[in-house]
Amino acid sequence: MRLSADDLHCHRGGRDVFAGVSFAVGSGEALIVIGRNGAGKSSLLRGVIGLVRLSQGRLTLEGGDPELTIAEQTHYLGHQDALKPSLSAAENLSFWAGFFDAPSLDIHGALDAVGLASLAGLPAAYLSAGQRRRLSIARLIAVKRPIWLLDEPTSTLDVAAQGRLTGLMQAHLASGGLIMAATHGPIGLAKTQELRLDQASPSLAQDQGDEQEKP
Amino acid sequence: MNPLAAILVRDMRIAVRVGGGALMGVLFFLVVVTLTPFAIGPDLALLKRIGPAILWLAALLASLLALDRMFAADHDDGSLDLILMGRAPLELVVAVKGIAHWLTTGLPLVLAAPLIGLFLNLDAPAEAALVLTLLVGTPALTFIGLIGAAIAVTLRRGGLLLAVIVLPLTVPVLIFGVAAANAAVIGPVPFGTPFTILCALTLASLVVGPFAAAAALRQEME
Amino acid sequence: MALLDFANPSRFLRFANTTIPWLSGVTLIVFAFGIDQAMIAPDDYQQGATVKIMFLHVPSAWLGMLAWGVMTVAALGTLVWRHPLADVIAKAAAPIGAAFTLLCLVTGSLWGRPEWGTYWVWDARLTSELILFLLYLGVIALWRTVDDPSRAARAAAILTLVGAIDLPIIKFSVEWWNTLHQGTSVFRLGGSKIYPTILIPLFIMAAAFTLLFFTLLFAAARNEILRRRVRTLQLMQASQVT
Amino acid sequence: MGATAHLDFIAAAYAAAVIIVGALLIWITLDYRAQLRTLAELDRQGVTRRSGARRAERTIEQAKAAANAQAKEEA
Repeated sequence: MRLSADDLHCHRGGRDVFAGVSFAVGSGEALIVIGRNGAGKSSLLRGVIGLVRLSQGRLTLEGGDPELTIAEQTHYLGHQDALKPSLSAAENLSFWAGFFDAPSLDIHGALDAVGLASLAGLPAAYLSAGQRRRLSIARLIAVKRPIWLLDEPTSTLDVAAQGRLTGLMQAHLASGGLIMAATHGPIGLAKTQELRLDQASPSLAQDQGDEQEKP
Repeated sequence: MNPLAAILVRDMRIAVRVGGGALMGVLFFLVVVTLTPFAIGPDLALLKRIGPAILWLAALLASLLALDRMFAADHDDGSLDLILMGRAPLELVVAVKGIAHWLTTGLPLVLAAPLIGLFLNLDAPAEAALVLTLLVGTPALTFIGLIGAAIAVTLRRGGLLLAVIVLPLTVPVLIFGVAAANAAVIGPVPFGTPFTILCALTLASLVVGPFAAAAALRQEME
Repeated sequence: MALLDFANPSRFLRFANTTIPWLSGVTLIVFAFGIDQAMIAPDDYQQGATVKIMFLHVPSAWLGMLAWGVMTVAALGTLVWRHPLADVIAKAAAPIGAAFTLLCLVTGSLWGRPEWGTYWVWDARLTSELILFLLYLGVIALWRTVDDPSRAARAAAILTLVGAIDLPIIKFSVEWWNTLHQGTSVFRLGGSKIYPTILIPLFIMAAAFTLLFFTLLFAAARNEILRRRVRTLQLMQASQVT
Repeated sequence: MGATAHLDFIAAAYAAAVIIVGALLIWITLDYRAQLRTLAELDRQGVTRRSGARRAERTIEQAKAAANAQAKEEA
């Protein structure tokens, strides 16, 4: 499976949010989108799944399920957690599992993977921001989708939770999935490509192995 | 559990929990109907004549005003993004949300109408006609209201704007609803004709509503 | 005053657990006695046997008012004296008050039915009862929309106080509105002179209703305290999990 | 209005009283049981009012109980 895009443009609110963006990420690989605030990282991710209209450029997915659009094979972890405060953690998760038509309803397993198993019955309103974020991440575990788009996944997570997230991401990559994450710092994954958005025409930096801070 | 059932169960659960708006429509309906005699006067004969009209207007306002948070709530907490990424067609998802809203707001109105009709001195045939017309009419009100709720999804003060957008669209339903309800009491026209037109209007809105609302949501999202 | 040192909920729970069985026993006895007295009371010369409905209608009207009174005192407790149990009592009393007011409306409509020919007439007293019922539904709806108990308590307390001030005004304006439209056949509920033979069962039934009210109030307050305890424990559970 | 008609209204009024008060009673008892069940469940999960304190005591008690149970077997 290979998700590639060339010469993507996004024009919104009278200005170019980003222009001339090209990238390609295969299964087992992770692409990190870096840039200052407002560089259009979120818009790029949302553009890939059609939540933001791209004014120009082509997105192709080789190897995915032909009948489904890219969005229907993608998990999107946005800034908001998509949780209903009056529903319990288990109810929220089983709703999303049911809505995304997950074959196996392993709610408890997914909650356990993010360390929230004991809080299954609690209304989401009682959870802390970090716990709500982890509950949102549990959605990615409960429903198997090959592509993960993560928008600042580690925000509001403490060190332990970030470690757990890195483990989950590595497992996803190992199982042949691919990840595209908009983030400020490194997210602890070994093999990553970097896509820097703040230059005029964003270049695709290929750095296998170690992370170096770009000048 | 397939996607549409998941949406229905979720929306019903939220509506009945603390903070949900399940019976708010019925309370509004009761308050509006109780207030009218204070304006018009306690003359039972007059109330009996305009009873169906008051009840229909109150039902119309009650079902519309509860609609503004339908999509806005999902938009604000990020659920709408994910719903758009689901494999279930958006039109059906919107229709199911409409059904969930009708079950928690519209249906209680229909069940409460006969009791509240007593305050306006309606007799048995008038009550029966009222319940029948409301039973058929309220789904149309909800599904037309869906369009307004979808258009007002990103707006902060969606509530009143929703009513202003949608009320003109519901005029046919109101006309034939009240005509059918009155036909059983005083109306020159037999009950059948306005009632069948009301049924036609409802069926049309069951189709037009979701499609228009889904289109509005897609436009709204970019 | 005994009520004041129920500041901490667990002592109130112990008080409730001991008194509720006794209170319900006494309520049953007084009810049995009251209904027996009501049944043997002579028929009213004007309305015949339907006066027996008065033994339900009048006490439930009094209890509807008493419940709002209790809620008003509790509202002052919440806003002025910051008594921790006040809002528990207020939230517990609202549904019970609403139920009694509903009973008053239903019995009133059934009582007037033979005379009016319809189930409802915009009689001044019945209309004021109806507005009180709407006020109750408003407070209950307010309790059911605000999730956090302390915020809900203050909002409901303010609404209850404003309601208490407004009730006499409502009563006056409805009376005036009713006399203004004198056209309708106004039936003075319970207008006939009340003989002692009817007065005694009436007071017994009123006592029975009051006992019933306090039994239900303590039981509902007990539920409310347990519900708050569950909420705090759940919040604590969330904070304990790293 | 015949006298029997009156009886219907009286019966209806008392029936309404029984229904309304009965509904209130049932709701209160059901709610009471539900709260007790949730509280018992929370207690079973060892969620305590004073953070971990009571849970620590309970584990000590269990340890002691296990210890003297063993002692009895050896004796």
